[in-house]
Amino acid sequence: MTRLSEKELRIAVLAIVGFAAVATIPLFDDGYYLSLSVNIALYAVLCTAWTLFSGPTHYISLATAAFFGIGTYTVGLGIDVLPFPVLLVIAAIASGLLAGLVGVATLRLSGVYFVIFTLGLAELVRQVVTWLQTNFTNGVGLYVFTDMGEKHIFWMLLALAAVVYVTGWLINRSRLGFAMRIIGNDELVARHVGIDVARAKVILFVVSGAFIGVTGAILAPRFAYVEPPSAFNPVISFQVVIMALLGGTGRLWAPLLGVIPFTILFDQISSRFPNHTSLLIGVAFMAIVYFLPRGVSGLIEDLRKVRGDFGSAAKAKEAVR
Amino acid sequence: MSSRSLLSVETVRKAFGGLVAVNDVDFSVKESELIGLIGPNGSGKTTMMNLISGALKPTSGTIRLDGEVISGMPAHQIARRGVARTFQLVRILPSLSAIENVIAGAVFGHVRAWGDDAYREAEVLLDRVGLGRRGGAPTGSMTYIDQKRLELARALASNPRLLLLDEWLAGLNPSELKIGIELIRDLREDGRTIIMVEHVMDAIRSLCDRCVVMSSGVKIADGSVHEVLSRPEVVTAYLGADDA
Amino acid sequence: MDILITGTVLGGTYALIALGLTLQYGVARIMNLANGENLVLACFCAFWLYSTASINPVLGIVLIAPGAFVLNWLIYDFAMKPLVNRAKNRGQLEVDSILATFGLMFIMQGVMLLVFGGGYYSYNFLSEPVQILGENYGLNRIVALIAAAVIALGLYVFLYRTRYGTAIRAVSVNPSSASLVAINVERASAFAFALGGALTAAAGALLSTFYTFNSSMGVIFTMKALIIVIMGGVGDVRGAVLAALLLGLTETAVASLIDPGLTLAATYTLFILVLLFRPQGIFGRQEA
Amino acid sequence: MERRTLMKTFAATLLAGAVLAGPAVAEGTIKIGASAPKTGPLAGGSAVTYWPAIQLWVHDVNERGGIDVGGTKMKVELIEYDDRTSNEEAIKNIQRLATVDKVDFIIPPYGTGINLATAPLIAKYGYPHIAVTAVTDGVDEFADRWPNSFWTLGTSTAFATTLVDLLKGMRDAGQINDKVAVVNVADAFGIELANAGKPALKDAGFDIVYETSYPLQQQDFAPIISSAKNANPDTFIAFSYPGDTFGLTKQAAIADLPVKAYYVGVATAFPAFAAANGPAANGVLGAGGVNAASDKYQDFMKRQIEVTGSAPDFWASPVQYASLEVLEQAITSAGTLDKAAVIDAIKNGTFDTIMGEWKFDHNVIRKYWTVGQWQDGVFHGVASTGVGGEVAPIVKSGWN
Repeated sequence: MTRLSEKELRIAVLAIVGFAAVATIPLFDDGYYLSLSVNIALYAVLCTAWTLFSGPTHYISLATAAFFGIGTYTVGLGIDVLPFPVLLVIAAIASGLLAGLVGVATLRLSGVYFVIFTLGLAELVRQVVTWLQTNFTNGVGLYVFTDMGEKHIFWMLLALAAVVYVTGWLINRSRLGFAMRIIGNDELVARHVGIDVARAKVILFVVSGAFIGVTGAILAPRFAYVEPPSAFNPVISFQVVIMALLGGTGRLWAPLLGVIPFTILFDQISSRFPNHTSLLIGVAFMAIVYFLPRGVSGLIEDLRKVRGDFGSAAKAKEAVR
Repeated sequence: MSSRSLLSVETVRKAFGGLVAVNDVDFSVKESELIGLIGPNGSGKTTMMNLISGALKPTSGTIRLDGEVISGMPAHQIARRGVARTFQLVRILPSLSAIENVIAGAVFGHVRAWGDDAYREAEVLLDRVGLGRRGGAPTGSMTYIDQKRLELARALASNPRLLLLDEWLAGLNPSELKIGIELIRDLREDGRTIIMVEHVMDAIRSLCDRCVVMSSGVKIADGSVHEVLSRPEVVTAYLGADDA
Repeated sequence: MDILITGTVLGGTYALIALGLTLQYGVARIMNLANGENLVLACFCAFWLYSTASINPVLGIVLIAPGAFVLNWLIYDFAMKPLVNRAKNRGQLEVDSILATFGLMFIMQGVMLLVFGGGYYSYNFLSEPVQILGENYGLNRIVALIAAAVIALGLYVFLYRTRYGTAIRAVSVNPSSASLVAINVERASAFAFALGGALTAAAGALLSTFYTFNSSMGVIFTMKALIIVIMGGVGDVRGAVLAALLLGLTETAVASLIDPGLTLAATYTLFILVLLFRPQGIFGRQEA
Repeated sequence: MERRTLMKTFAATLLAGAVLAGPAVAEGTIKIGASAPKTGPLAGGSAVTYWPAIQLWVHDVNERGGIDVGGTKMKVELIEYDDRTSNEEAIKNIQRLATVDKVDFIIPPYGTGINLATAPLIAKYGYPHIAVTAVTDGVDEFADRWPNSFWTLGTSTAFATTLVDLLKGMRDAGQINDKVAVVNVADAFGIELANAGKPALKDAGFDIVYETSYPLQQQDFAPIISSAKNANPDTFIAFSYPGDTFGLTKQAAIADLPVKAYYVGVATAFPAFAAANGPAANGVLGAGGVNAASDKYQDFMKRQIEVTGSAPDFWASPVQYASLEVLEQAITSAGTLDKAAVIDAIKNGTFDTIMGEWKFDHNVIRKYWTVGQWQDGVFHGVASTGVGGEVAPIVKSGWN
């Protein structure tokens, strides 16, 4: 269980090659395709970080915007005072801390309540930030002017994605990951084999929240102007949930399968039919829900299973002979 | 018997709203003892098990494990102190393989093994419960007895100081029952402390040193199996419940 | 005193927003994210009836609510039923319904954008003051409060005093047991979903008399409704009404006594407190 | 297996994208891109102010046969994208316009935040950035930072101080007393205005008897109006956003708020405001204003209704149109589609627009309307930073 298997090595090598290949995108295009890639990388990180927690626990968290906004605000407040990397660390700590508090308070709630609670959380944080700024500082907007361009943001997101994947992989191999698999199967059993279920969930929620916070921080220079409605935009929370669910939450790589095709699909719709975007996105969406009930990764697994069934049937035949 | 008591249950009560499921029950279990917890349906046996394992918290009263108060602790803490259990309706972890199911019991509990150690230990246990070389099997397609075996292996994986078996023999056919009884006898010979809730009287008779009888939440008898089962109040409790 | 009345009036409005969803979510088990769009659509219809045919919005409900009933029945039949049949458990249905109604939300928004554009709409109906204890209140709001009371009472009587209502409540508690006692669960769910839609539409017609609305603002109503429904306990009419009133009073009190900038914060704080101390909702029973 | 499928999916999607995205290029046209909200929170505003003005301008130009570029008339082709009121979308749209559609010019987005978020990109590609719907005190700083950017609608401070000057005039004329209630929406524009307005009011000797802020998307204003009423001011000022502008005014009418001057912020200048409030709108002051009686504005209004079916507002709509007139005239005077040359032409030229003669002073229009008032169904400009043609304000007399 602790050694790298040959398969894992192969995947690792492929992943490194893949990352290296993707990292060259800014060398080929510095325009639209780069921006599209930034958006894809952004949602890839957010969805994967989200799935770290929500995949094994089946809790649907709508707090993404809260953590994201805290990250963005950390940079907005500190960009003139502290170096950017330090701000990234602070963003991770701040959003992780919030996730910890929320987790301790609410992870004993069952599914639906948690959903609404986290939605409320994002709004609450936005309100409080706005109120504090209105009453104790001048103005709500913060300017973030840096020399960072799209490609720097892309590379940072890519690096963060690598960290998220490695973290996810390490968690999966650790006791914590094993505990989460047991919790996902049966919480009662989990408790009775000695797993501190609440603690495990909180840890994962903190890790997930911290990553989302860092993502927000990385994006701040892209915003240039940070204000609560854009930093704590609830649409971010919804889009993350939806893309992750469309990809599938069973595997670490599954959300990516939601993010890539759907970012491109939605982009195509919105550029081809600017006046019918909502309508068509809605239709596309419903179609996906009905025809891809288990997400893209579910589809892939189904296909694989069909193949596998044939394979094992053949083997069985051989055995009979 | 001279050995000290491992578990002591002191005037423990559990009420669900107005319904008192366990009513000020006292008993104790000594090291290496195998006791039967019996009684008609609805008499509070499973509730008692849940109170010991921490699935439920007692309304009042104290439960001690080796002198330490465990009542009120969350289940995982109790598990870490060496209490393992099986469930009345077998609960395996369907998306995990058989051996992973066993390892699950070894990683977080009383013993905290990980990696190759846990794996080797789990293989030994699978072998012991009669599932040798089936570690990679998917658990969903296992037969009922195999699932029960697996659950027992998981409980044993933490090398528990106290093992709770909640109707572990229920639902087995006669030949499976024989195997099951042998398995428990085997454990007892290892010196493991066990409380078993059971309806199968043959098993109680042949396995238990002692048994505690509950009826309507109250302990009505506590003593050696033979003596207790011939007491009139026990007979009435049983006949009354079973025949009516 | 002023705060009490204003808060109650506001609470009545919130109750209107939330009652439909409590049925849809509580009974039909569809967490309808398009609830707010449904409401805004009704606003537009009321506006359209009023401005083209000068049909009084309160009377307009007679047209709008049945229309919404049919529309929502169709939505349930065509869009939701396949999901209900496919779902193996409640969690699965929850995820699927969130996704599907999210799509539905976009579709409804898109249709409204095409028909009505993105601009703000507002019209004047009964926006004359009435005096209660020396303070002025909008007549249209008072009408909405009364309507909320009537609708809530009617719904309560229906659910608790009629056979079919009891059947619907049975479905909301446990669909599989309900089907054991010969309740047509599918039909009851469709009915509840459609009725919920009709109530939401009625609310929309009333709200349009005093709110300014546009095609994109449904989500504001959805959020409020979700909060109220969860606070009140899913599927519980009394709870929803109480939660709505509580919310209305809290917001008004905070706005008047502390700072209007903190009303939303107050809403969510209240919501969090209710969740932490009564996670099953105000009237909800503890699950065994 | 999964790798192959993934690659296939990816390749297929890319291919589909490439096939679909093949642009139809017409010879001799000027491609102009626009990205702004068609959905999301700001869609309500852009549907009134942004899109119809652009639509009308494109119609007008093409009806004239196109823009004169060095002697040849070139028609305009408009490419529009919805940014869904999101910075991510807006940035991507601008990138797409610049690098995929390769448009000749870009009409900057709607809203202060998104204008600033996209400014670095627009600058990077060298397009002129004539911002309209962005009112902020940072205009000079931004003009320095992005020399290609031009700012037309004014600064928050000016909006607040001219309002105070106007009220001072009314007080000195004995029309109102010293007591003022000030509320604001807790968002960028509202806060900037309040921060500039409150000290100015104090300096002018006004007494702020009630002040508060409220959150974005607030729907209920009864507590605010009744608190304001209890403080008994002669003047009520709300630095508000569209939704609240409507909500506050309706509530004020119901509560019969007895003030002699009543000011609300953004959207007061929308035609829907008069429609929604009927006679109660009369005498309401608001952000914006225009030389409403002028032939140019009247003509603009008439044609926009004819062409697009939607009435313009009395503030930024004509400015939006004027900004496009500037672009058109700058292209013609540069005689080329070269962006740098056009930027130069904008910097130094004098333009004849429906807003009057425009000349940029260090990339900023310094004379603009700041306060308007509904008088008999028309929203007249009553204060400006020196545009000329202001109408005298009237005292608000009741809500009927």
